[in-house]
Amino acid sequence: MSALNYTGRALKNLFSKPATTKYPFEPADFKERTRGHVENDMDKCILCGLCQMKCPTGAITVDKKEQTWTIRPFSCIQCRCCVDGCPKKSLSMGRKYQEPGEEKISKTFDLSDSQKEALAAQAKAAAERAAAAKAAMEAKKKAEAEAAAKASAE
Amino acid sequence: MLILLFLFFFTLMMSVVTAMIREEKLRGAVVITGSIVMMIADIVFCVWAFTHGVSQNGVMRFLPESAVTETCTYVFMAAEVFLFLLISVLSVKHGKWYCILLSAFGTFPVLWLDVTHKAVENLPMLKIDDLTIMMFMVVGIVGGLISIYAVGYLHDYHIHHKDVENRSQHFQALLFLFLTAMYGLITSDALSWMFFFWEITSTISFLLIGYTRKPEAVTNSFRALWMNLLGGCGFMVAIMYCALCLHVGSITELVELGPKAEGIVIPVVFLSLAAITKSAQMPFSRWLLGAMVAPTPSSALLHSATMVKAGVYLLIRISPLFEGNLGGIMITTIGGFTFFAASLLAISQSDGKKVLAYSTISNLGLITACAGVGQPAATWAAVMLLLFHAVSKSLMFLAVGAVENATGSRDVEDMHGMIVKFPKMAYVMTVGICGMFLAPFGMLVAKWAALKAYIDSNNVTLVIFLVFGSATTMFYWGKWLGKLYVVLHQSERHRDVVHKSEWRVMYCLTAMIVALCTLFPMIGSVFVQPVLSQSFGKTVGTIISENDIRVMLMMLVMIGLMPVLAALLIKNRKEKMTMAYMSGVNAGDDRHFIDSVGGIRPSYLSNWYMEDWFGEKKILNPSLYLSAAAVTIMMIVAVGGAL
Amino acid sequence: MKMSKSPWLLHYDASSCNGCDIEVLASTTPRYDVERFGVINTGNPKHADILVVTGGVNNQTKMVVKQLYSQMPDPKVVIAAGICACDGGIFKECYNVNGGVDTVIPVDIYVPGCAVRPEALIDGVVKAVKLLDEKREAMKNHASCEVHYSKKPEKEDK
Amino acid sequence: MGNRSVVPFGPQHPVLPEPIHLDLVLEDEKVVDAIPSIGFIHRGLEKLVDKKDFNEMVYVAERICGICSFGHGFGYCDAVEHIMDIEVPKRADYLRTILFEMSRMHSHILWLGLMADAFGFESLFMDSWRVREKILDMFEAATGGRVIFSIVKIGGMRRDIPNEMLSDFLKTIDEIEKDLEIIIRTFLNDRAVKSRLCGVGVLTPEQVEALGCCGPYLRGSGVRRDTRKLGYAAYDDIEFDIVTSDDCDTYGRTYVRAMEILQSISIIRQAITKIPDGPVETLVKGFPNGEYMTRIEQPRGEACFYVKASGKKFIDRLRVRTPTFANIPALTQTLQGCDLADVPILVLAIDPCISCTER
Amino acid sequence: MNITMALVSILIYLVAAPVVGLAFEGYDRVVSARMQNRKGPSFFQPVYDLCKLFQKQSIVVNNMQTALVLGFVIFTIFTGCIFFAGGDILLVFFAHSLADMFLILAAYSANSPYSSLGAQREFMQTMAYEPMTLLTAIGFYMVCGSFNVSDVINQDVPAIVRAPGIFLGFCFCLLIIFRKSPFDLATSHHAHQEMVKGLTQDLAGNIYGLQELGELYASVQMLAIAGLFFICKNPISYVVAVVAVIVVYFFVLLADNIFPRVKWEVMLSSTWAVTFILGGGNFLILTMLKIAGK
Amino acid sequence: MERELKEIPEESLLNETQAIRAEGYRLIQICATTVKEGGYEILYTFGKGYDEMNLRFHTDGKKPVQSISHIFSPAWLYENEIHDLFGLEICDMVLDFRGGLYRTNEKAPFAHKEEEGK
Ligand code: SF4
Ligand code: SF4
Ligand code: SF4
Ligand code: SF4
Ligand code: SF4
Ligand code: SF4
Ligand code: SF4
Ligand code: SF4
Repeated sequence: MSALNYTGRALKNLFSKPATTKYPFEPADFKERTRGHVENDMDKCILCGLCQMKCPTGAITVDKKEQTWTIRPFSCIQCRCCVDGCPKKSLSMGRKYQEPGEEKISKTFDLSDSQKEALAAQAKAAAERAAAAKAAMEAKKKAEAEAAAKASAE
Repeated sequence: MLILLFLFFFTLMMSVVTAMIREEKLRGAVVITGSIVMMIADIVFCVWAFTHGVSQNGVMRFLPESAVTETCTYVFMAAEVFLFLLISVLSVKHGKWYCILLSAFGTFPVLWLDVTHKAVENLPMLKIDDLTIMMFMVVGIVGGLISIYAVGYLHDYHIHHKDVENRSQHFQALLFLFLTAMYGLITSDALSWMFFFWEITSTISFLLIGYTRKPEAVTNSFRALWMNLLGGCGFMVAIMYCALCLHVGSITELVELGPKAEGIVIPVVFLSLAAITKSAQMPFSRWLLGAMVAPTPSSALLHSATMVKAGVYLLIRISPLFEGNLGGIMITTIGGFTFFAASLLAISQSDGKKVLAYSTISNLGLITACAGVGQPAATWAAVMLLLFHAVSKSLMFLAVGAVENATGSRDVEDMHGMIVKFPKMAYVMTVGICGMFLAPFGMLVAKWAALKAYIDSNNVTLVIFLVFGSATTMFYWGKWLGKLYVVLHQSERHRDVVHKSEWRVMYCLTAMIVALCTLFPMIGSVFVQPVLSQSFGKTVGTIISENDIRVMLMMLVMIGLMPVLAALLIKNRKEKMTMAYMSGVNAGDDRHFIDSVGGIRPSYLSNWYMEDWFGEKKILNPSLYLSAAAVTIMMIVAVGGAL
Repeated sequence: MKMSKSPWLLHYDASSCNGCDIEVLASTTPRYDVERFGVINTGNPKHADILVVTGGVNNQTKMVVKQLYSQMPDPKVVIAAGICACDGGIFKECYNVNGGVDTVIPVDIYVPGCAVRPEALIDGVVKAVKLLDEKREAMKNHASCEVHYSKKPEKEDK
Repeated sequence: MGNRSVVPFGPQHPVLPEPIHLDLVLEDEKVVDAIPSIGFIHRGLEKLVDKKDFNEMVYVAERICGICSFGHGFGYCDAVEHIMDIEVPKRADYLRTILFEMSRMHSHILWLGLMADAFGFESLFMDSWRVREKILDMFEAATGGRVIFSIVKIGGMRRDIPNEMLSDFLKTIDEIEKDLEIIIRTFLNDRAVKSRLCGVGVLTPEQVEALGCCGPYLRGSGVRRDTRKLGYAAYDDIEFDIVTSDDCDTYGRTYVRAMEILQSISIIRQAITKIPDGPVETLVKGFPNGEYMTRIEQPRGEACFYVKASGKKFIDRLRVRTPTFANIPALTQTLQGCDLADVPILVLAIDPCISCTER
Repeated sequence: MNITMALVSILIYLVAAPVVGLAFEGYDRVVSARMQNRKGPSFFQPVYDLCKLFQKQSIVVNNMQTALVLGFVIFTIFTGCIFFAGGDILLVFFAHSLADMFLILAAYSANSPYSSLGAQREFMQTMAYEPMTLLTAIGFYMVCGSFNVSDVINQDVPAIVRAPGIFLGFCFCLLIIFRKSPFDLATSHHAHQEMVKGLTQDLAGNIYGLQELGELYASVQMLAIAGLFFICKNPISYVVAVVAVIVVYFFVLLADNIFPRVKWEVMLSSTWAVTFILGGGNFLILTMLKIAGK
Repeated sequence: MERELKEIPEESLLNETQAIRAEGYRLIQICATTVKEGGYEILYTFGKGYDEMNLRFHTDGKKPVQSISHIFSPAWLYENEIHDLFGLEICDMVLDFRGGLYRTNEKAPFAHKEEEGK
């Protein structure tokens, strides 16, 4: 049992440098892993919509028609789920947090032109492939039909 | 002189007349007219006495012709026997034998003294000086006002208390009889006469306490009786000793002997004993609390304004004899202690009348202590305290009584929100309460003077009692005052059932308090200082400096202006009204909140009473024992030393 | 003198998970010390200039938030701290979460984060404080006043 | 005597930054009765199992409470892992233990600070929270978040903590230990502080058991029980003694918490030295089917996670019984007869976390 | 002291007291923050705070509050005027409790549980420190033979020499009067109190500003009384007094940072014990000296 | 750690609980679950040291469930919660909030199982 235990610390604090950071007068220091906000490298995104599906708060919208990727930072809980799940590693976690604001903004990103082209090319290729497959299928069907017709004729 | 006789006999007659009138309306009218006449006579007498005799010689003493004295003495003796018989009959009826013994012990020796002519004769039986005049003012005006108040009060009282037999004509009669006795008491200079009136007041108090005839009332009345009779016995011993050993028969002569005279200590301590029982000092304080069962007018008149003052009046009369002897020490210690202990006890009370009772005891303690110092300055303070207390306290009693009739409760807690529910009453009470403890009102000024006097007389204990006691006093008055000022929005107003006459009386008293506060320097220098100079045989200087008085008058004016200022402010400001804070769960207004189970509950916070610290259970008995021990020891030492 | 130099803060937890609460509290402690900007954490709506709400609201806290807001003297600013307070966060689909604070009272500044970072909160306060000054200017022209008491007291209290 | 009054204490009240509400029945300053109401921050997150699949529920579980967020995420994962018979890699177990104990430290230091604040010792509060920041820094370095970590997942950890970082932690922990010395001394030895803690809220060992208390609240009354001894995560491999106190009052509870900070420091040291290398997660296949109840020792005491699933993506029922919930009956009991000035102290004595209590 | 002198010093008081009070509060804020290892607000923070309060909307719980708080401010200032005009110290304390009563009534009038509790506790605090303040006045009287400040400052030796116990006792009470830990029971600046803000709970906006202003005047007055112990004829003593007051205030701040808040029982009994022992003891010795001196 | 689960009929709840109490167990938790096939099951967990003992019964929710708060005093909290969230009547609780413990937006939100999926 003793009294006035804290006197020494209080006096010492008085004459030593305070533990307070200089923020906001100096930039804040974030750790390497700090989960601040979600970034999308629109060069890589393929608009697959996986992130939209996985996001537990529904903060991401992927619009395939308009070819945009939208995030509502005022809904994002920085769970990093989308980042981990992105098949193209197009998403990453930025260290800086979203600035506070007077409105709950949402951020929309257009697909980068190169990616648009790539996607278009892919889509075209896919379409061609599909067309080819269709054609093949139809040819096959036709062949079958013909074969059947032949058979029935016989 | 004639006026004095008129006053005396008129009051006596009033008593007889009211006792005979059954019809309530008529009696009310008679009482009111009678009281007014009495008050006028009283004032006329005071003015007369002041402008004649007193102002020139400082004092008037009457040495009636011996035939008159003789007659009076026989009348008194007869009355005393009658009193004894009355007490005996009642005591037998209620099985309280010891009262008879005490009464007999108090009555017969004095009778014996008179019958055997051992008493000192050819005395000036009566004496009128400034102090008497002051007491006349108090007794006459406060008494008259209370008698008027009682008319309306009793009417309502019996409406609310159907179980109590209506004996209001007796009540009224006893009040007048009491006033007569009081007049006698304060004009008497002869010890035996004073004793006679003293016993009468004791008996009347006893009868009034027992007014309701309920078991509790009876018990309390007998407690008051035996304590006062015990005091009477003390008085008797003092008279005997004065007559037989000192050969003096009046207070003036006794005081003239001076504090150093041989054997003087014995009558002094016995008179003090009488005084402290009458003034309900510890250890005899309990009767006064019990006395609160009586209807309020009697509490106001007997048990705060006048009768209990008889004790301290006696002490003030003999205060020069206290200087530097054991009697003085005993009185100051008991008084100081009572002041402190009773104010502590008052903290734990929520019954308005009990708070008032404890406060009365406490303030009487202060007066007692002042008188016991035996210094002019202290006695000045005592007289001022007596005056202020009488007026403020009777106002408070009347107000509480009126509240009780209007709302059915006299509990301080039930005065919650009075400022909205019953604003007139709240203002009246505010003046009464502030008068009791706040600067710049009267009581505080007097207390201040007392403090100064204690310091100057090097009385360390008293100073300590006083500083602690005034802190506790502030607490219990303050929280009462606070309750009145709670603003309960949209509460229903109490129906104002208080009679016009009662209001008038309370307004008068309120006005008197204000007047006294304004005029106290004048009262102090014109009335009180001369008496003291004369009885102490030295000139008494100014007690409170002019500068301070000026400052206090300024404060008074400022306080007076506060309501005006407030009214102006409220008119010209447009504040946003919001709800009181209740942790965010007000139920839509600021009188209710949503409780734990989702229901709606009224919000109300009671005052603190701290039974565990200041409760009667905790400190009443210890302080009674302590003071009883102190009184006993000091009396034994004093008497033993003197013999 | 500007009002912005002395923003006093009232914190209410409308239904947060504590994460944001402790960060609000942490911003008053030595490391972040918002008292540098004059912020005092008063517990009393009547002294507060800034209401910081954490967590989304439900029917039970709705009243409380409303009431605290109404007890604050103008000018006042509301900060919704944390994603829950902004739009209900991960709990917005819960049956007992109505959504963000803006479903009940007007929110001036949204501070995102789950949990909200003290730095973000400092930024939010700095923004809020500017609004205080603006609102003060606006207030000079009109004085609002409203009275709301229940019609009739139910019987006598006590 | 008409001096009983009911005072609404909370939900908005500065000594309760969390919205618990108490109806205090007062007699002067004495509390003669107290009725709690805890519905203010009920969200209904247990019902979210209908809307989030069993993997996503981890994020919800973490946000049951921001103070021991880690524990809740872990507890939920542990229950599901039991149902699915998943063997978690050893390294993940050790990481879980380390983070768990860091949570305990930060939670207890936070509590010490709040307690200091409740009895009006502002500088002590500030000092405790200054020290706590160092732990939060470690969290941020390891997981990227200061209070919500998002690092556990069913089947292990989402990220590894590199060994260099762990050895940095050891250094920070040494610093913290040094800083804590004076704080703990003031709490446990200062006469004035003791006068506010000793003899406040006394509950005998029998009473705490009957009231179903748990955690430091239980051990502060001399009952030796600590769910960590059940040996989940890596606790089996680590030596530690259960801290108890025979004071049975708020001082005892303070003592237990203060000593548990030091104990956590020792556990973290042991775990960091013993941690094996290897993977931190295993692949999870299929959906859970079955039921299980995990009991773990959160900073505030034993928490139970009951999971019932029937082989679908969405589990049937998640029920979390949190330590505060278990301690509330004891709180109501100790409040009866205390002083108003002790109410904050007694409320804090259970270290209330209303968020998880009401979920 | 003649009339002009008195008027001049009252004027100076009226103008300077808020400034001095704010300076002390700024000193308080900075030092407290540093003791807690924080950077803390600027020295001028109290000025900002006060200005802000006066710019806020006034919201009230009832119409009486404004008037009562105004009463508090007026009488507090008046109390100071008595003191600085060289008036009676005893009267200063009496007027002070009158002023306090207004504040308490304002709290009562709100009918909110926390205001009312604060009011009760304020009573308790007043009850705790009043004996000591009265003894302080008495101490001056014993030492200087007069209750008047004007006489006290014309002493040959400062009062502290003969009344050190009373001085210490008074400093002890300053902890209560300045609402510092361990005795900040009725209200507190940092509201981590079971009382929330107690006494000042339901004062808001500029009315709260008024109340703060009143408190500033009151605290300057109390510091002046503490300084009075050091003042004598010698002009240097004024400098000594200022330094002494700063030191006293520093110890008050230190106490604020190294003690938990106690309960009212402890406050009452410890304050009364200190009053009795230090105040009463000193007074007893002074009395004995006086008797011996005769 | 030992862990035991007993399925009991609803009527024998009080008897079983009484017996468990006599053996020196404490209450750990009470948990209600909505059963898809209809009705509810209520799981009582008791502990003694590190050991655990579970009782479970099924109720259709039509008639009130007996409170065990006379036997295990802290049960009132769990039972009130079950009453408010599941809408089950529970009789003879020592402290009955009558639905005021959780004042939820919708009454008895757990009473019905929602359709699965987001
Ligand atoms: S998951 Fe990745 S690739 Fe797919 S839409 Fe989202 S960001 Fe684009
Ligand atoms: S595997 Fe990925 S890309 Fe392929 S269909 Fe599934 S979600 Fe789409
Ligand atoms: S971090 Fe989480 S909340 Fe944010 S966008 Fe990604 S998945 Fe959604
Ligand atoms: S409602 Fe209006 S009139 Fe009634 S008390 Fe309140 S302010 Fe006064
Ligand atoms: S935003 Fe995140 S941390 Fe904050 S209250 Fe909501 S869930 Fe908790
Ligand atoms: S009652 Fe109406 S007009 Fe009057 S002050 Fe209130 S809002 Fe303004
Ligand atoms: S106990 Fe902790 S989490 Fe809860 S409100 Fe207080 S600081 Fe926040
Ligand atoms: S009580 Fe529960 S939610 Fe709160 S901190 Fe502890 S484990 Fe987390």
